[in-house]
Amino acid sequence: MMPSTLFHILLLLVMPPLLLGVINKTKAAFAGRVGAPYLQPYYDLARLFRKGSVFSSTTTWVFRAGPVVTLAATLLAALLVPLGNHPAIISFNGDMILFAYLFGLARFFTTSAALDTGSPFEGMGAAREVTFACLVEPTLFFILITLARMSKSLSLTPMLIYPSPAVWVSAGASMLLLVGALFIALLAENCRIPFDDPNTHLELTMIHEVMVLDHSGPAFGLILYGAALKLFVLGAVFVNLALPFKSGNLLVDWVAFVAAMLFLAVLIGVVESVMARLRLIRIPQLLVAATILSAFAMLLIVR
Amino acid sequence: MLTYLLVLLPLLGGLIAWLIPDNRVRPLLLPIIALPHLALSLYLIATPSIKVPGSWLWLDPLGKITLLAVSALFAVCAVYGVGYLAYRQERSNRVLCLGLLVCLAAMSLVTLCQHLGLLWVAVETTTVSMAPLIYFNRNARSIEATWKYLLICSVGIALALLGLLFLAYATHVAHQDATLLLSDLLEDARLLNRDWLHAAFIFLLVGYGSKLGLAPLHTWKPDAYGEAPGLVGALLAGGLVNCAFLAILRVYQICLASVTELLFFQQVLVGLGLLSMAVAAVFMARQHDFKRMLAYSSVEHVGILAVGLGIGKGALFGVLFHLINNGLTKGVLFLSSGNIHRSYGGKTVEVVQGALTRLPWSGGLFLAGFIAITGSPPFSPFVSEFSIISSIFVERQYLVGGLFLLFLAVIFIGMALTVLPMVMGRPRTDLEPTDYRDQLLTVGPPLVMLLVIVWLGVWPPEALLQLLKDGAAMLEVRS
Amino acid sequence: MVSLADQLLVLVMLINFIMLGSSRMAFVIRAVAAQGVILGIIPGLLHPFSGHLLAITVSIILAKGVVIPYLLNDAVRKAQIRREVEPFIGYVPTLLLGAVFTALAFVFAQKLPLAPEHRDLLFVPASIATLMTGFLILTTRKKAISQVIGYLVLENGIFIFGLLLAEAMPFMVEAGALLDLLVGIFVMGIVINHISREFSTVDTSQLQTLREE
Amino acid sequence: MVFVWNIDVDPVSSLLWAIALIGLSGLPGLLLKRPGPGQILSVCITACAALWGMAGALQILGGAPATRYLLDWPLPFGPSELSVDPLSALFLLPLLLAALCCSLYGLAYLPAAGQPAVEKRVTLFSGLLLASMALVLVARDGLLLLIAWEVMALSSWLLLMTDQQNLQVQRAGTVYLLATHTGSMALYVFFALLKGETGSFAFPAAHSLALGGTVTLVMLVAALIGFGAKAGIMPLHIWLPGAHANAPSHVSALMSGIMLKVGIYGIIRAVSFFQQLPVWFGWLVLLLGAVSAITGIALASAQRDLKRLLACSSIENIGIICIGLGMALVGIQSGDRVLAILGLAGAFIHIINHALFKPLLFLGSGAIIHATGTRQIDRMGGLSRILPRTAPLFLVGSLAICGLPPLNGFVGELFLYFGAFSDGMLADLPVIGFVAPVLALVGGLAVITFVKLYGAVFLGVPRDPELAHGHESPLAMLLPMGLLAGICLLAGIGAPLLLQLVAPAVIQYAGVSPLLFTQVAGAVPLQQLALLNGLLLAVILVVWLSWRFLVQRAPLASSSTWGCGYLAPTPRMQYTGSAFSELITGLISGLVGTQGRLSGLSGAFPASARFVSITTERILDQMIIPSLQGADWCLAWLRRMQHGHLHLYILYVFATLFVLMVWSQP
Repeated sequence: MMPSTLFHILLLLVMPPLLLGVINKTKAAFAGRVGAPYLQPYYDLARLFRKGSVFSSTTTWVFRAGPVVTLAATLLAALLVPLGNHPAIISFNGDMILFAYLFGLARFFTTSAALDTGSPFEGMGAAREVTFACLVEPTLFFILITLARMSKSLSLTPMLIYPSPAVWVSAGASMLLLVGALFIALLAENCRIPFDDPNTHLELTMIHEVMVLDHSGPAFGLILYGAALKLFVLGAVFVNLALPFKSGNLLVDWVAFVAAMLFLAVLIGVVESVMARLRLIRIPQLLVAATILSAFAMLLIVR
Repeated sequence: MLTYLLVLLPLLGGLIAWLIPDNRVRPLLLPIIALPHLALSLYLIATPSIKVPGSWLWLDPLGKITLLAVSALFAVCAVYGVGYLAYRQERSNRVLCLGLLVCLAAMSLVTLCQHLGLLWVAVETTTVSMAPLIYFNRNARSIEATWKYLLICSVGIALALLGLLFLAYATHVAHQDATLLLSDLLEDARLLNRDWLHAAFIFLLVGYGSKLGLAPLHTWKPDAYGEAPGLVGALLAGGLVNCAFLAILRVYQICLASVTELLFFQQVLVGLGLLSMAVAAVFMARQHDFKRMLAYSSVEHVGILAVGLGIGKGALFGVLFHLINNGLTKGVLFLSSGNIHRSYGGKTVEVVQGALTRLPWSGGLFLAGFIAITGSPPFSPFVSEFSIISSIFVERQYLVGGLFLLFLAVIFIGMALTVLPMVMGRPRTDLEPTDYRDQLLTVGPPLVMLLVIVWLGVWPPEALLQLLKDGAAMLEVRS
Repeated sequence: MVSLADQLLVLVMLINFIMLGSSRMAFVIRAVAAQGVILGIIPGLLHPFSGHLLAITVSIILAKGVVIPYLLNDAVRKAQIRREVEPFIGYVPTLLLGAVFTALAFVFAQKLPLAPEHRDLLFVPASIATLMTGFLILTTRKKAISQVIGYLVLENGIFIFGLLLAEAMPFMVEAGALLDLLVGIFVMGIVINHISREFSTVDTSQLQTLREE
Repeated sequence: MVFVWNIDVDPVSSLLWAIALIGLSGLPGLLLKRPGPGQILSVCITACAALWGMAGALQILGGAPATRYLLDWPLPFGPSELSVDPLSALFLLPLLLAALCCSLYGLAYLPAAGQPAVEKRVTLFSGLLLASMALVLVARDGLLLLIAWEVMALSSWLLLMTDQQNLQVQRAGTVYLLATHTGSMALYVFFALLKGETGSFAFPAAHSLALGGTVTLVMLVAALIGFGAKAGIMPLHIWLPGAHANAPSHVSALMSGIMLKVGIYGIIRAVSFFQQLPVWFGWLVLLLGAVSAITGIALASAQRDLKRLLACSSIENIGIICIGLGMALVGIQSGDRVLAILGLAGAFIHIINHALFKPLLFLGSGAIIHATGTRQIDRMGGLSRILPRTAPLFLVGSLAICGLPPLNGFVGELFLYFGAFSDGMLADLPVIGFVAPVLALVGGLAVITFVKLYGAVFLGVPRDPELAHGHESPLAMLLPMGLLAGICLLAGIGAPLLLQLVAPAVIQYAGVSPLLFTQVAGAVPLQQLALLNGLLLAVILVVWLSWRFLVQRAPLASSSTWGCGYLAPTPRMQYTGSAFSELITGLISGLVGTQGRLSGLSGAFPASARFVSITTERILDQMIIPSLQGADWCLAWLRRMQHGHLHLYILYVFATLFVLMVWSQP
């Protein structure tokens, strides 16, 4: 058991940037470019950690605390999710609520840090971030409560390990709705297209990227890494739901999980390549739609 | 006989007041008469009174309660009068002092009367003696008010007289020897002729009701209260109302004795009472003239008394207690509003603003009086009003109770919207304040009354409660 | 004797009509005085002679026949009241109304459960008719002075009913009532005086400054 | 007062003495000629009494026997009874704490030197307010409760009127007085009916009242209106924002942190009388709670007035409490003990929590106003420079009220989530399950609101240069805030303590065995939560240290904020609070509207134009005010009855006579 746990933690800490690499590679492929190497995000992080920092004279300790608390909260959240068939490091009844609220904490500090710069652009980004996240919350909880009802358990690990091909056969409709809703939530939470464009901070897409405009050096590194980690964590949740391949074997499960994650990354890359960004006004509508999907999923299993 | 002294003392005082030439000295006579009168009344109230069969004058508990309310109120007003009239040296106060004292005599007589005819005479006397007082300000508005007051009340009282005659005739038709002595009537009320009795009750109710100011017979009230000096207004609202209500109580006693009429009489009382409250509610809203507002508040409380009396049973105690509380609280309100009127030279909310800033004491008293009259603890009107309300619900009169509370709420809103802008905020700078300033003689008396109200509201003395219980016992149905 | 009283009562009712119909203030006042005097006489016809009775008779005649008319005339003179009565609605309609009311009074009186000895007397109808006349005058005449007169007539009507049971009303009460009436009229006279001074008219339809807007 | 002593000092008596002392604490000041000493004295008295009382309350919660005292006064309603059970003690505890903090705070916030005129008044009435609120909690019969209730309403109103010359204050005060007094009318009905049914005003034993359907319905509705109006449940909340915004801050703290809870207490107590509640009642409370929570926080997110925002968020928190309460009532009705326990525990814990962080925030807002002299959020900014101590305390409050770990706000909501999830997991028709998404939405909105608040007030640079030179508050103001913030943190990390506190009340009220309670509540992972909170702090520390390490290795520079190439940014270019919440306000415009007005932008060379936008509340502006206007119009028509024609007045008299004659004819 011990080595598996170690590998688990290692995977948590190491794999996230790889996802970004895969996504970018995919997009490059669609654009007909060679694209940056898969490990590019690692190089970026390393460089950023070596760089010096510039702090705006208007900022206070909140600005510095922002990335730190965000990363810490995300790390803790990461410990609560099972990876594939492997139970989470920490698991207890009700951990899903803590899971959701840890992201809330992270959001609070990211946006506060953004506001601390006193720049209109960052303020705009922060406003959009909190608003859209607020609209995602109900979706997340509908999904969670539906899973709780399916798996008759109140903890993430059993909830997320429960789905299996059998379940897909029995409750396929609601599972489909859940996966759809979750995918939308995933994209929105991680500020991917169609909600936001991670590559630019043009005015129309000023959400995540613009919030962190003023961060530099190690702090910015922490932010990038945190974002990647968040993608990884939510991705893991998604994978457990959408691709519930399980064999009793430890090794096989690990391989399956990693493969699934990479597939997810490719999927995101594909979406980002084929879809255009939504107009800002449309975003809330899409999010509400996701909420409705998840609510339907719940109704379907109640019936 | 001390009882007669109760009436003679003020009359004597009135005579002296008429003879005193000096305008400054004369007001001093008011407390000189009123305080002994109060002492005397307290003594008489404390001593158990023996009923002499066939006697016309003796104090029964109901009389005692009324006497207490009237005499206490008058004493306070008398002290206030000294301070007030010091500001009104521009005109002679001879008639005022005379009228006040005669009115006191008449009111004392009302509380003593056991003979309905004599009672009628006394009530009519209070009416007439009050008329010149309302006209104290000697201007077009006050004369109009006086005229309306005089005529409507006289007509009403005349109808009451007819009612009395019907009553006597009812005895006559029943082959008794016609009488108007209360005790006799109570004895053989069952034997009297129903129809005449019925007619008598209606006429008496309308007659004394117009004096009491039950809607729709209240039309003179806002005018008279609005134009009379605060001092007189207090006596109108706390003195005359109580006397008229005592008269109604006497009629009620007879109804009680003649079992058949009681139900109808109670229904009428509840109906008119609710109507009065409704009317008060309607006219309180958007009332710009705070003295007229007080008049409508008086209409409201008359209505409360009527409803309580109509409900009977547990409410009776509350009614009798409310009789006292209403009188005293109205005293506070009218006296303090008189001060405010003096200081601003106007009685509309457009003129009067920020009273708390200009007259901290009078403004505060007015505010406190407002809170008290709307039935908030720790003031005593809360106790009486709430006991009436609760017994309405105990009697399962849900509709009556609901309307009662509804009207109370509307009235509170209307009153608050008039009072609060008056006392709060900044005084208007474009209006010159008059030379009036708060001082002991004009602020002390209402303050004392307020303290009494708090006292009664928090820890009323046993003796008073006993008296009220006795009074209520006189009005309860004996089976 | 009693029949004589009845004829007097008829006279009283006629006077009611005169008051409703006449336009001259002075005349109306005289009519009221006459009515008062008649009412003063009637008790003497009903009851055996007694000190009580005499006192009542005298005081009533004095009050209603002499003092009050004097006060009214005095008020009229002091206030320089114009001689006309000035009704809201014309004389003829008031007369008709008066007639209707009187008729109703007779009908109503039939229904009342009177004591047997009063059954066929005019007292009750007369009193009701007079009452209603007073009410008519009170509500239809503009001048303050004529409202006082209306009040007087009202009182007279009540008094007529009172005649039925003079003994029920002890002297003291009678006297008190009369006294109050006197003082009341006196005060009213004064007030009228002031009204005419303030408004230079005693037309009470002018007295409307006090009302809710 | 004549207390019938039956044993020597016990918790209840010490509580009663504490209440009496607090109530009278203002009196010495009145007797003293010079303002100042009286205030200090009253603070000392209040503090000691509060500590003494808290000891008593804790004893009661610890299971000490509750003696009953008889107040035998001559009022014609029979003697009144006073006692303290765990439920009362639960509410008394935060009350006394708030008394301690707020009175100390007032010492510096309204210094006697500053306002000699109002100081005595405020001291006296805040003592009265505290005492009357406590009296409501310990009263065991309707009359005493009503009297205390009215005194509470009046004294709070008089405190609100401290600055009575200000027109805005005057308006708010008037609305408050009208609302509270009309609410009391409903209570009159409730207790009158109680008297009518039981024959006395004394509280009946719990679950002993078995009445007919109609009476029960009327009583329940009356209680809900009467107490709910004071608690600020949604449709009855109109008075709340104005009142809490315009009172002196430490009074707002009391009103918002404690007085609202007294209303909640009233509902809880009143409901406990009935043997059999109608099923719809629990659902109604739940629904009202949900509505209040969402609309309350939605309103808050749109406010520009610092204290109005806090006031509106109080509506939200009351809503959350009501959700828990409704959950519990539904549970009790349907015999679902688990739901009852979770709901009650959640409600009670949230009551305590809200009584911790809401006063903290109001006191903080007081410090801000003290420093800047304005309540307008959009004029502030960068205050954490001039208020270096207040800022972090305020941040703690903001995190706590958003229910974010590791602070205490999360604990109460956790229980509610558990209720929702367990229902959603097991019930065959999981309606209560929908509470979870609702709470989540509310939480998200709360984050928006308080990021906006904290960011716009403390972060960035001052938008209004004249606010730049304020000053930090004196120690007497910082100390209470620090205390409250500390307790918030402690209660958040040591969550099991909170459960300990509410356990007796829940057991008593839900009527369950302690064993069952420990089973159900034990299922809620408070220990793990405590551990994880610790872990979270540890991780933060680690990340922080590693970041420090990295930063110090490399050169450090400082410059102005990067303006995307724009070279002359001014403070007024910052994103204001209004702008921050504009996006969400647009989405919920059904509840709260912002009306903008752009003035004078015309011609080829427009002069300097200004854009004014105000926040309007739909319920007040579009439902209540129009109806009142309609009523007023009708009354105006009726008022023609008093037309001044004497003839017609006399006609009234005769008409009445006639009508009565006709009516009486059989």
